Amino acid sequence: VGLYFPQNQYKETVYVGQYAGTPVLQVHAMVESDSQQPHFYLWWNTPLKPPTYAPWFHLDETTGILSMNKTLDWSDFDSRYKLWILPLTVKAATRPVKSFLHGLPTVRVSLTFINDTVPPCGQTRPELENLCFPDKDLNSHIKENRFPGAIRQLRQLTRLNVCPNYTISYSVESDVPAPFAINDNTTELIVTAPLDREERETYSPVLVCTVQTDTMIDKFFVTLHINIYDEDDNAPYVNETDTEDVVLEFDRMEGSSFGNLFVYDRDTTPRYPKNQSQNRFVGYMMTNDSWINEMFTIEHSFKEEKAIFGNVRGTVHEFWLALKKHLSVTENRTLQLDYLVNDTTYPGPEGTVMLHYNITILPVPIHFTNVTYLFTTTRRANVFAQVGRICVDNCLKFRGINVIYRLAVTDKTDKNVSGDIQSCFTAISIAQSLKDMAGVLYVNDTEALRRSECQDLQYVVIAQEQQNQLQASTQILIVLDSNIDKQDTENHWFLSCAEGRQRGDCENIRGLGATTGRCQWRQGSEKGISESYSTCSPDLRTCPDGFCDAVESKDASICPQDCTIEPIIGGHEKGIMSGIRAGYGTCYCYSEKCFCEKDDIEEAMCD
Amino acid sequence: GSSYSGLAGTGAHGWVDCVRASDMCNQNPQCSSRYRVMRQCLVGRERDTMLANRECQAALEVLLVSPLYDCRCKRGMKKELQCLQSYWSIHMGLTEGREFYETSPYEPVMPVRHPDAFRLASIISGMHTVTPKANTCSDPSKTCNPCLDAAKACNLNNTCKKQRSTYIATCSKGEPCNRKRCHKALRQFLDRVPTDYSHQLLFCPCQDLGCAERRRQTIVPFCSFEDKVKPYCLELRKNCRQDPLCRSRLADFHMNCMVSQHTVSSCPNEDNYQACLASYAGLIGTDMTPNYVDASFTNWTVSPWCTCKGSGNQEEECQSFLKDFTENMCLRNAIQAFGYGTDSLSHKAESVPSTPSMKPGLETSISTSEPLDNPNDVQPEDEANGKGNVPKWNLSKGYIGGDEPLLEPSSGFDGLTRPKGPP
Amino acid sequence: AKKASKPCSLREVEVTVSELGLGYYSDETLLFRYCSGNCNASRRNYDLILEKWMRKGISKRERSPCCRPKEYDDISFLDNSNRYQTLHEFSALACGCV
Amino acid sequence: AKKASKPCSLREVEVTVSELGLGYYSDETLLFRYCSGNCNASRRNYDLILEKWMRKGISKRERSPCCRPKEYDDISFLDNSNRYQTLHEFSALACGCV
Repeated sequence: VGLYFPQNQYKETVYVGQYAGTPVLQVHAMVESDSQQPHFYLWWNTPLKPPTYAPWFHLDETTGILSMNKTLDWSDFDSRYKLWILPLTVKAATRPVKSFLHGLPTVRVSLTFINDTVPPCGQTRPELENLCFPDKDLNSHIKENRFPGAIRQLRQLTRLNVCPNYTISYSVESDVPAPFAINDNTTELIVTAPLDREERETYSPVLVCTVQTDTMIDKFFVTLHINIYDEDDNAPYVNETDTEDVVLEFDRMEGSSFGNLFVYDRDTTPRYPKNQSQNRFVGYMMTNDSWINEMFTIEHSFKEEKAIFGNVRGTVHEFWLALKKHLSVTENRTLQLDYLVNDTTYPGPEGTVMLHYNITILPVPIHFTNVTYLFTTTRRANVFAQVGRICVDNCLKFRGINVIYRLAVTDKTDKNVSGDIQSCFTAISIAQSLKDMAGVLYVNDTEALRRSECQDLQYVVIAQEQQNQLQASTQILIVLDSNIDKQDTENHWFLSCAEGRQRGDCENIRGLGATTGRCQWRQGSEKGISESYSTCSPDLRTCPDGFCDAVESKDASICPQDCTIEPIIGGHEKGIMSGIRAGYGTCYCYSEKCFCEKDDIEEAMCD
Repeated sequence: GSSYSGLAGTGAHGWVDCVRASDMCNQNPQCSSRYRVMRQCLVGRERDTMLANRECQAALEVLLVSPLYDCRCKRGMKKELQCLQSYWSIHMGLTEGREFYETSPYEPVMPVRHPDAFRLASIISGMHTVTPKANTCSDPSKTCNPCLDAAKACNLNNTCKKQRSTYIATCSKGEPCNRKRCHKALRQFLDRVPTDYSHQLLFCPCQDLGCAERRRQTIVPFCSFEDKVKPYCLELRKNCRQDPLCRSRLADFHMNCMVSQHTVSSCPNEDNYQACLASYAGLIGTDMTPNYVDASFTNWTVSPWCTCKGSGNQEEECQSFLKDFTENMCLRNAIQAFGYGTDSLSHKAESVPSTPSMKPGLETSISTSEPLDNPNDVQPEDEANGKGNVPKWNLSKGYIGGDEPLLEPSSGFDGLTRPKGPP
Repeated sequence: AKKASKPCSLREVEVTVSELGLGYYSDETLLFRYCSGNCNASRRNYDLILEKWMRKGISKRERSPCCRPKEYDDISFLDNSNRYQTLHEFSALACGCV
Repeated sequence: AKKASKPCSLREVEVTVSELGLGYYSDETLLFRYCSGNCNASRRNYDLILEKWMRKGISKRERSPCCRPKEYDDISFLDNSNRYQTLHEFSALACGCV
């Protein structure tokens, strides 16, 4: 049904004593063509048994004038109430309709019945202004490209015969060219020509009302707000380019997206309701290659923009390529993918645009740069001390590529080497980094580390890619510097550095994970709860750093500052996943139970 | 038809609560069968065409004369949610579902005789909260922060402190936080803590940035209010209306805070600010949770978390929905009156021209012909006569029956004008 | 003779969060409740034995029941940087001699 | 630096009944168990607040958790006058920081 109401609601006030036949208000409906004629009906919730006050009103089927069929008198009111509001519903059709009005365009009419007599005409300016522009809703809307016609009655019909000796006339002014005029006979506001929303979305014509009697003449002004409703009358177009070159290399993860292309449309696209009918875009991958259809999809979103469309709302559609499945590291090919975008509600022929994606997929070799990796550590390092990180080429860029590392003893050392030497290799172990695809080397057996016969240790690191089982290996050399004093060789019992509450205690503790064999003290200086709180750590490079890494997570006592998930006592801020992000004064822990407090030695505690 | 004279156990004002009403309907064979039919009519997508069919119409007519039609619910009552579900199960059938305003399922509030009686509660003797009038804090040496005083008052009261700590802890736990649990804790706080405390925290009057930011933070907005993407307001309203609690609180807010041309302060029910504030607070903890949009203290604005961008042709309706929060004269005056005292209000007269039909001094009280969402369909006249000496047709109450002169709030109809657009 | 202290009981005082000395800065005022007082009436044979015990290594505090909270309370507040914080088990809800 | 005392735990010692100092004379020997050690790891925010509390009237013993029995034991014996006696809650069965 092309017909629509140019207003969302109508309001009017009716007084006691206004006799049957008084016009109350006039509704308007905009049609599609000259041949169409609106038919207006009052609608009742239970049409088979309309309410008792239904006969009170008469709605002229063709003019849309609602009038009273009954004189409102005092007895209709309960004396305790001054006014009440009775909303009605009006529907409209383009041909006579007897029943089943469901689904027809609807507008709400709200009548305020006032338990009082009609106020006199009034002489003061405010009263005259009200005569001109009664308290009505000043918003109207017109669909673009539509047939012109009357959109609103300006006069207050209930006052027509209350002020017979007043001559009221209207005119309309606009600072921009606006196709509005007044029908002087019917005092209706007319839109005189079809409108183009893409040219202008709102009009604010100024209504000028002239009130004249034989003794005086006065003018009043009010601004109307007319919104122009949109229709899908613009085809989609591409501004910059319709082609995107995409290179897929280190990111092979399902869901990853690449390459954005933009399609423009001068029409608006309502976000709601979702399956909105206006300006709906759908797209088709122009290929029946099963592999491509299995691997790739094109995703789409749109947003409203104004500036780029000459300060009139329009839509920018964004399209990007996305991986539907994990892409193997061995995949190596180039392909072109065309994508047809169709503006489904655009009537014209050019409602489509073709986008082109030139896709290059490079293989990802699992490979170590052929060099011997050298790591040094002190023999005093305690168990879980981190020695270093090892990584296949480009491992830090990998997304969706899973590589596992393990240590093996080199072939050369296998055969002609005594059992003692063989046992040296338990000194070092490797763990899988949680943040990226690197391996973390750490001290696993301090007894072996400290034995004099265990000199520089040579290992083979084997990296294995999980999906295709691709492997790479390389040689690493762990150089053990500094000899060891006797006292350190016996005692293999380690505390948690985090238990240290002051520098003195801390630097004496042989803590788990201590790279130098002793814990390291970090002195904070800030007042209040701060990220640089004072604390005792096995290795200030990795603990605390806000991240419970692969080695730290092997034992809660290595770095509870990063790894504890227990409640923390005292002023603190929790880490995102675990640990202490910020603490007050000194933070120390008994196993995973951590405390942060100001150790005010100088602040005597009197009792 | 059978009548339901045995309306025993009605609320103080003659309202039957909808839980009782549906029990009574279920005990009546005719009513319960029609009730079942009506629920079938409302299920499924072709709701409109279903409502047009003969059987649904017949069901509707029976239900219109049952207690279910005229029942109400009470904020904080036992089985409140069940009551609201019963209410909507029938009222959803009476509207085409696209009403801009809906009738509130909550019992209408009695008008406060003297709007000036809207006083601040001094919470604890000896503890000076904000003096009602010119808002000078009690201790001149300290910077004046009424919101901090409100937090103190709460912390010194066991119930308030416990409930406040519970919702804060719930809302600030986890990354991302659990918004559903946070909303529940907020609703629990607002239900269990006296409004003396909760409204102080929500509507404390600020004169500096620190205070205004503390006021904005009251509901832990990063969890209860903000979200990565701002939803579209009319979609937010639709989602809200699919949840009986949110739908009821939104209808209640519209009803008690709807700007009325016919009262001095622009609030309905003769300037009942308390009702407006209570129904605004009632939205907190639902999908339609409103909050201060920033920490400005002079020209503050409240709004739900949504946008009208991407409206297409619904820009007008969307803006109109949003303005019921961001440019609501009644709500602004109610919040202003709570904090700064009533003489700081911008009276309706200056801002909105009074309608010609209003004689000065005319004591205006609004009664609408609700509770029909679509009042065109009122009970048949003969039913009314059967109830003793009820006036022939009590238009002012908008429906037949009922004998007590209740001042009902303006209905949830579009009937009342909204604040005029910019001149 | 030293003035006999009152029996172990719950005491309360109004303080700001900052005054708690935990490092949180907030002007919010709250009720801090603590346990204090003597526990003479709760001693057992065990305590009588320990009171006379000459052996080293047992601190005075372990020789008699101490007045301690039996239940703790939490509180959440807005700090001066407008961030919400929660303090677990910061105040006593009930006291007892243990 | 002061040697950190061991955490709160159950300790035991062999004594005669007479040595308990409760006035019973019996040469029977028994195991007396008691609780001793530090409770640093069991402190709560409450304790951190009290530790810094400048206010008078709170004894040091109440400022941090104390190492005390969580369960007690009884014993019966024949005293030197050949009469049987029972001692209730004279010894600890389990310890905890409270």
